Amino acid sequence: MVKIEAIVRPQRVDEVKAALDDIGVTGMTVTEVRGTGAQKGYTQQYRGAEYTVNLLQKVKVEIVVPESDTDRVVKAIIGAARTGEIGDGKIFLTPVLDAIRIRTDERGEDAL
Amino acid sequence: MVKIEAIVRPQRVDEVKAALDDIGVTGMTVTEVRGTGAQKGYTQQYRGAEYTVNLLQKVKVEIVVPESDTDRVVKAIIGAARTGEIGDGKIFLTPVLDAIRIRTDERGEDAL
Amino acid sequence: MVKIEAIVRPQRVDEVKAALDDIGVTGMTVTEVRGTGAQKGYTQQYRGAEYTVNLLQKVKVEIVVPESDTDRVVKAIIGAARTGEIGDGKIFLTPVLDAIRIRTDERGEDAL
Amino acid sequence: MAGTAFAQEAAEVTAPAAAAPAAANSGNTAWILASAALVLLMTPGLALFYGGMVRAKNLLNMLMQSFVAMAVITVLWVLVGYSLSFAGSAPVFGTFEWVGLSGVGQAPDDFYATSIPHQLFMVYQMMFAIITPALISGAVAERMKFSAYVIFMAIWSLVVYAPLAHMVWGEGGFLLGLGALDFAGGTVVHISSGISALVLAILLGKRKLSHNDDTRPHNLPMTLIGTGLLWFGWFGFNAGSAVAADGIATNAFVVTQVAAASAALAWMLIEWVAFKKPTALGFATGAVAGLVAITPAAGFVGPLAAIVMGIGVSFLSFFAIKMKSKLGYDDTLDVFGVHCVGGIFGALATGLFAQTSINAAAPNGLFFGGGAALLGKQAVGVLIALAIGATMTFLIGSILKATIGIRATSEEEEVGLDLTLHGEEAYAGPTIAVQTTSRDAVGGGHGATSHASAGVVASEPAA
Amino acid sequence: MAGTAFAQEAAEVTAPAAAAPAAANSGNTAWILASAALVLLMTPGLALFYGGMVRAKNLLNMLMQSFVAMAVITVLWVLVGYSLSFAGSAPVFGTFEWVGLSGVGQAPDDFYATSIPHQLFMVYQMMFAIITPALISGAVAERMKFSAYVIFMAIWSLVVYAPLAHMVWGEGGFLLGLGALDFAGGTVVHISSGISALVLAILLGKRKLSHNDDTRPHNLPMTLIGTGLLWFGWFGFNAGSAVAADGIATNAFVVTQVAAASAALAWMLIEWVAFKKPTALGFATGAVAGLVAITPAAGFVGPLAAIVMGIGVSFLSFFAIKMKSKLGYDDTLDVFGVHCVGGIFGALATGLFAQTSINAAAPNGLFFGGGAALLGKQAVGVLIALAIGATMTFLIGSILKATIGIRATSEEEEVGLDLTLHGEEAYAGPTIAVQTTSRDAVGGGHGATSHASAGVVASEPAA
Amino acid sequence: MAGTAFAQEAAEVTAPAAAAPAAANSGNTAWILASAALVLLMTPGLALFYGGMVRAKNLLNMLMQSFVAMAVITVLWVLVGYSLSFAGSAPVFGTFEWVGLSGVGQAPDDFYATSIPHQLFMVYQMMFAIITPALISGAVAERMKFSAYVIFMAIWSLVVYAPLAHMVWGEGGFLLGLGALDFAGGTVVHISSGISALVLAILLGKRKLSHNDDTRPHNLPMTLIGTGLLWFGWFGFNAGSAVAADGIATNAFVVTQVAAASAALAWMLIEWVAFKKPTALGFATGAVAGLVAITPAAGFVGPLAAIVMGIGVSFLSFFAIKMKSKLGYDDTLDVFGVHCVGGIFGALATGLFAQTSINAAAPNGLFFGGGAALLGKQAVGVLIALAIGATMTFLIGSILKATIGIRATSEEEEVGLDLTLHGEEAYAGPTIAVQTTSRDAVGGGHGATSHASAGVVASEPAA
Ligand SMILES: Nc1ncnc2c1ncn2[C@@H]1O[C@H](COP(=O)(O)OP(=O)(O)O)[C@@H](O)[C@H]1O
Ligand SMILES: Nc1ncnc2c1ncn2[C@@H]1O[C@H](COP(=O)(O)OP(=O)(O)O)[C@@H](O)[C@H]1O
Ligand SMILES: Nc1ncnc2c1ncn2[C@@H]1O[C@H](COP(=O)(O)OP(=O)(O)O)[C@@H](O)[C@H]1O
Repeated sequence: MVKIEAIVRPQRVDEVKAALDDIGVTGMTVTEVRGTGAQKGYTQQYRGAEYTVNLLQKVKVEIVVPESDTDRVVKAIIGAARTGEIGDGKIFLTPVLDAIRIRTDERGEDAL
Repeated sequence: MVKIEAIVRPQRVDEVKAALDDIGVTGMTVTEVRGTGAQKGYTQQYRGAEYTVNLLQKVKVEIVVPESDTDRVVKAIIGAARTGEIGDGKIFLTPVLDAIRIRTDERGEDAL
Repeated sequence: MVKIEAIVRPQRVDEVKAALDDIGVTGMTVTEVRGTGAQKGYTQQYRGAEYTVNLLQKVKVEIVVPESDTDRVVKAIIGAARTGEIGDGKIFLTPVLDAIRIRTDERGEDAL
Repeated sequence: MAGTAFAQEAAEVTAPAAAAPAAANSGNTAWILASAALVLLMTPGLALFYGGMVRAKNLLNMLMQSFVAMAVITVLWVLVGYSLSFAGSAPVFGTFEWVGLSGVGQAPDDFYATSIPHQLFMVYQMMFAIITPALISGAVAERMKFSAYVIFMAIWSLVVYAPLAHMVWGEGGFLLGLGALDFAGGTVVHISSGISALVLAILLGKRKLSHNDDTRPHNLPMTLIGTGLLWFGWFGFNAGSAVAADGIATNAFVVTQVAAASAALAWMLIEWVAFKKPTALGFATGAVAGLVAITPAAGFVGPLAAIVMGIGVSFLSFFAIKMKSKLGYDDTLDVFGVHCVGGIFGALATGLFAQTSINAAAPNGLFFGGGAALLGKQAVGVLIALAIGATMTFLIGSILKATIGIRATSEEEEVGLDLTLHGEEAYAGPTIAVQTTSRDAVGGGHGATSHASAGVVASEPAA
Repeated sequence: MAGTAFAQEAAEVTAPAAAAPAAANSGNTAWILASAALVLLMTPGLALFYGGMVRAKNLLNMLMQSFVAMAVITVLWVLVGYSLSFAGSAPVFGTFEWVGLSGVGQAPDDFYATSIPHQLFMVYQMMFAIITPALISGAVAERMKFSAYVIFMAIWSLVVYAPLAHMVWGEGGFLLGLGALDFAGGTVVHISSGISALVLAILLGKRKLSHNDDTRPHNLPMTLIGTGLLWFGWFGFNAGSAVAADGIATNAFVVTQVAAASAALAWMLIEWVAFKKPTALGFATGAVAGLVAITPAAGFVGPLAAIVMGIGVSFLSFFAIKMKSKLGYDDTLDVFGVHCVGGIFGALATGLFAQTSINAAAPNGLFFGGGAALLGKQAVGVLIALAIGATMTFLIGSILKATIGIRATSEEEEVGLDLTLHGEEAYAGPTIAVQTTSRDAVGGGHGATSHASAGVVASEPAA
Repeated sequence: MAGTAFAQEAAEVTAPAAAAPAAANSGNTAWILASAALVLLMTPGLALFYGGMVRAKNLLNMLMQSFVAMAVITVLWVLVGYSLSFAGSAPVFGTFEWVGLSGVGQAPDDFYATSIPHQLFMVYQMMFAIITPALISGAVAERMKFSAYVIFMAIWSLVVYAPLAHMVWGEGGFLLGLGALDFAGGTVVHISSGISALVLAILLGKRKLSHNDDTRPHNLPMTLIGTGLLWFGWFGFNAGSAVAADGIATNAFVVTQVAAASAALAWMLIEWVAFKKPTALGFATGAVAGLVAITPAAGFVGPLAAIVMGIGVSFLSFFAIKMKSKLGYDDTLDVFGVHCVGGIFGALATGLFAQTSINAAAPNGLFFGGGAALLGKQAVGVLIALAIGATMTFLIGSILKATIGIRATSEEEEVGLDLTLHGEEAYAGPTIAVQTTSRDAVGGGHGATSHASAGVVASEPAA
């Protein structure tokens, strides 16, 4: 199994979720994160003091899938998350040794 | 080493932590997340407009352990987190290459 | 590629980020988490009822790097995050199978 | 304010000891000072009421749309607004006689303020002029350009609010002469802003929402705090409109409380039946709808009528809001459904429930043996307020749209108006660590910017 | 309100120019109008004070338990509550004479409101009737069924509050005749609600907490805002109870401020000594305890006595709350420890510190040479309030428990009452992305529901 | 308060029917009761205004620095503060005659309170004494030891506030005799606290910030709520200072509104031009600066002057704050830039814009044909306030620094003052799961502490 970890723009999470629903992937876990990379930050003025904010709001979407589904899911995420502007985010693929469904003790791909 | 990543119900985190304390596991990191899967969402009405909320509050508990402890810890988590209802969550096991204790530079299992 | 996952004190995130900037690493994702380990919790009194808080605020910093950069980055993080007191946190290294830049479809180390 | 001429006549009946026009009465002055402060507080209250309902990324913009009225309208009112609303005795427009408050001093005024300083009447009225355009902001939330909003509001105040206030409450005003009753602003405040809100929302167009954006209220406790402050301040709004601390003021106070309560209760019960869950937002919406409905009637109807009106307005507003989804306009926070619908209902219900025994200056309404005469006059008032509000808003809005533009860009809307229009975030924390660089000397000196790597340098401000 | 008869007699002493019963005094009317508004604001203030202390998942329910009193009790008061509390001149119960406010008009009343409109006295009293049952909600927080709460509150208002108010303040009232003093509601408001809170908390049973649930206050700044609003509103509560803007009102205002301050200070210092840390919650709790203690005494005791009372009540309440853990009942937010204990202390201390020189209508207390007579009468008042509150709450609570049930289900309690009973979340954000589907036309049209996969379809509402 | 002698003389002019000194006027009493409550509310308002600007980890400490003034100063004022400020008729210091409020009763006072109870004047003044030292807290935010803060504040109140109040407003006061005008506290409240804030901030030293710490305001909506409450309460502050509900009070009310509005508008426009973005924080800052500037002038200048003053103070304060980074002191929330600069400007501008036609007790200012005489007297007042504030703060601060220490430890500062000094967290949630152990019996019994593993046992408290 593979964990697909996508860092996307907050405004795109809904689209990503919808795209995954469309291809039948319903299990996922999302986390609010902040990220920095090539994307420029922005400045704010508070009483004339300037602040540069470089850690921008992003959302991490984690989906564990059977290895065979990886490409399909990655494609769906890219389709939904891409705006073409810097800051669209990354997808990281990491190995998963096993999965367990707490409710039933099911293991492996059955647990997904 | 293995990272045990459990997605559980928020109401069960305290129990999970207690169960891990009981078996002598004190190191862990928890994160608030939202998840979707087989569990049904719920609807809300705001001035008569209906909203369906499908991303439900969950908590992710991460524990890095020596491979040999994996089963014991997984069992403890399941014991504390299971309600038997859909939505109890998953446990994912992922490989860890190395661990470092920032304070001491200790590496490997000594760092846990 | 390797994912470097550092759990550090919230007060040290700025230093960590600066240290990474200094060695030319600009891509990272940070998450607010709570952690427990060897560090003692603290008590609070609310109307005379005592609460012991054992899950302390930490910040998780995730950086995916080419394997060759691992040591340099780890060293920079340790340098910035260490106070020498219990609770400085851990660094976990986990394998990454692939990385994709959503904006461009670039893969592997090019995507970082 | 509001129906002052009537209120004062009545006051003379119940308080025969009222001072001669030349001397202010300290009790009445005390109450109107307090009332003016209460009405001022309604605008921050409105800001919170609305603010809790938008998404966090647009919160400061929403709050500012109310607060800015406290700044802009105040200055405008002193310079020309008060004069255009109350000076002279023409049927439709005020004159320039009191521009810059010349002639508006500490002495009472024969027509508007027989027992309090004229300037006190002026500042009390100012508070109404402030909150009225701010009410509109709820309909244009989350997408309007801030500069256009400020300009719109200022013009609107002069071309919609001022003439309407003059017709309804001004010496020689056409609707006052006709005998249409509006105790504290059902037509002048609520119908006018409610219909304008609808028109402006349509001119602006819908928010750019994807089918699954989360537009739920981001902070309902904030909305409830706002509701509490609005309810509290509304006592100044309605009971202060007697321009005296007397029996009429008391009546207005009582029915304000009763209408708010019964409307909140009714809305809660409707939801309980319809959805099995009584919501906090429903309660708050009902309370405000009740307060709106009783506003024109407060000095004329009794507590039992207020119960009926409270229940009635909740049913009407509830279904008006339901209809929104069918009609497809994006009145973000239902200003039309609550203020316009509630205001119309209240104005007409005044024609049904008014009682001469409560206020000697008012004829009996339809249900108290007065026939349909008053009801007819009320309908005229409603229609005029609707007509002026709709046409003038359409005009101002269209001109602004064609010139400076009234809508934020898609990107501003998507990122959030707080960051893009105001350069701030509402909640910068509480604990997330964020890298920032400050030009502030504090903590500086040791290379505040040396760590800024090329790729992340933010655009330099114009300062 | 409160000790009105006394206050009025005294008022005549200090203000010989007081108007004949038939004419309202505009200054007094102004102050009671303002006071009524201030007391109304206390209920939202209480909502925030309590709301900050519960867990976020029960916040809206907590807030609604206060707000709903503003709706339900208002309507009830107009229909029957005021009459049952103040009409007639029987020793224990009011009559039905003033049902629907018939006979309660703009003219003053010979007994209750000699210098303000009778209706103003009625609405001022209404605000007390609203907040009193809302006080109870703190004890039943986080687990009571909302429907049962609403019904309980309504019945309680008629069978506990009304007779008690009549006995203490009503014409011919038994405790009034006896000479027991209660200036602004120590027995009627605080002891009655405090003891009822305890009984209802016990009937309900403890919250279902696991040994390590986090029940810390979720938002102390909210509790502090609530404290500020309560303190502010309490000036209307206590100083308004003089039913005049006079020397007695001033005395009540001063001692209210002084008692709140000294109690807050004392609580802070107790904590500083005991735990090395002065907490914000301790400060807030102390302030409220001081306000409670001074309530029955406000028109009768001087500022130095107020300092002593403030310090005394903080010690008592602090240890009463400490005892809770030993006794094992779950009075969630310590309504008993603060309101009942504080109310009893205040009532008895009135018997110690009352001074005829402050209020001609009051005898001197024990410490001012008046002997123990007043203290004895105060004790009678306390016992009666305790007895009525405890027995009637036990009765109503038990009947409701046996019929519709008073407790939320375990699942509702675990998930949180906001989502399960009200169908809402307090904080939906600020930034977490949540998938939602709205029937709202906005952004709809392009398949708003087409993405809902089988497993995640939510249950359809009854709408 | 404030210029009471003047105000009263003037009051006699505009209200010839004012009662003989022996009898209180119910209308005036009503307004000052309301005003005292309004001014009390400003302190929680200030707490929120400041609280929103600090980091979440120091929020409760920031709030407590204001709230604690409500406790400490109240008790102090009753015991000695009022006497030291107002008793006797010496030029600089008050006497001990009114210690413990002996002699301060319900009857009016010939000098201070001719138409209201003397005790009401006392408690109204108390509210000013409360908020003044609390203003200082903004400058020392996020790093001062709480115990040292409390002690500093108490001493400061007696050695800075009391003599200054006596000189400016007290019978026989030196500046009063000189003819320097300060209607509601420009010198006594704002200059004194503003200069003291600067001195104490310098004594304390800068916060320990790393070059990239995020010190942005954590909750601007909280700051806006605070702004709303401050604005609302300021009507009591300024218009109440007429000590009557009359024409002067009305004038003060009007110019307060106008100055706040024009300053907020001006600040917003300055930012719009300078940074392209009008911020909410800028609006709030401008509004407060306007309120500060009009405070000394409120009973003496007209609405058009108030517009000029509002615009002027925003320019001045804006640039004063800009300068801070150059000068390198850490006045966290710009108390000097807003209150001291604004207070000086307002005091001097009174010398330019005062008009005898507005207040018979005031001479005409420079721009109204009165020459530079008044301006000179105003400058004397400013200098004295600056001198006393600076020297005494330096003395008290230095002594405390050398003895108990005034600064929190580095670790306390880094972790946050809430947790380390108060043992609490402002926001414990909303939903993060946290392991806690409570001694509370609720949910206990089944081994509440048995799971506490060795390494995580928290330090035991002293309880
Ligand atoms: N090396 C990295 N390790 C972890 N997260 C990264 C890394 N690089 C980028 N990210 C995450 O991806 C987000 C987007 O990256 P960015 O470089 O700004 O834009 P893009 O992906 O379009 O080139 C960042 O905000 C950060 O959260
Ligand atoms: N494939 C997946 N990848 C990542 N997280 C998942 C996946 N499936 C489920 N989850 C997480 O587990 C939670 C519970 O899953 P759900 O299917 O609702 O219940 P159950 O585990 O009882 O079958 C989800 O809310 C989500 O956070
Ligand atoms: N086994 C573990 N698995 C996951 N996270 C851990 C583990 N042990 C510690 N942590 C994280 O590291 C943080 C610091 O650990 P702690 O033991 O308190 O201090 P130190 O690292 O200095 O020994 C914890 O708060 C927790 O977030």
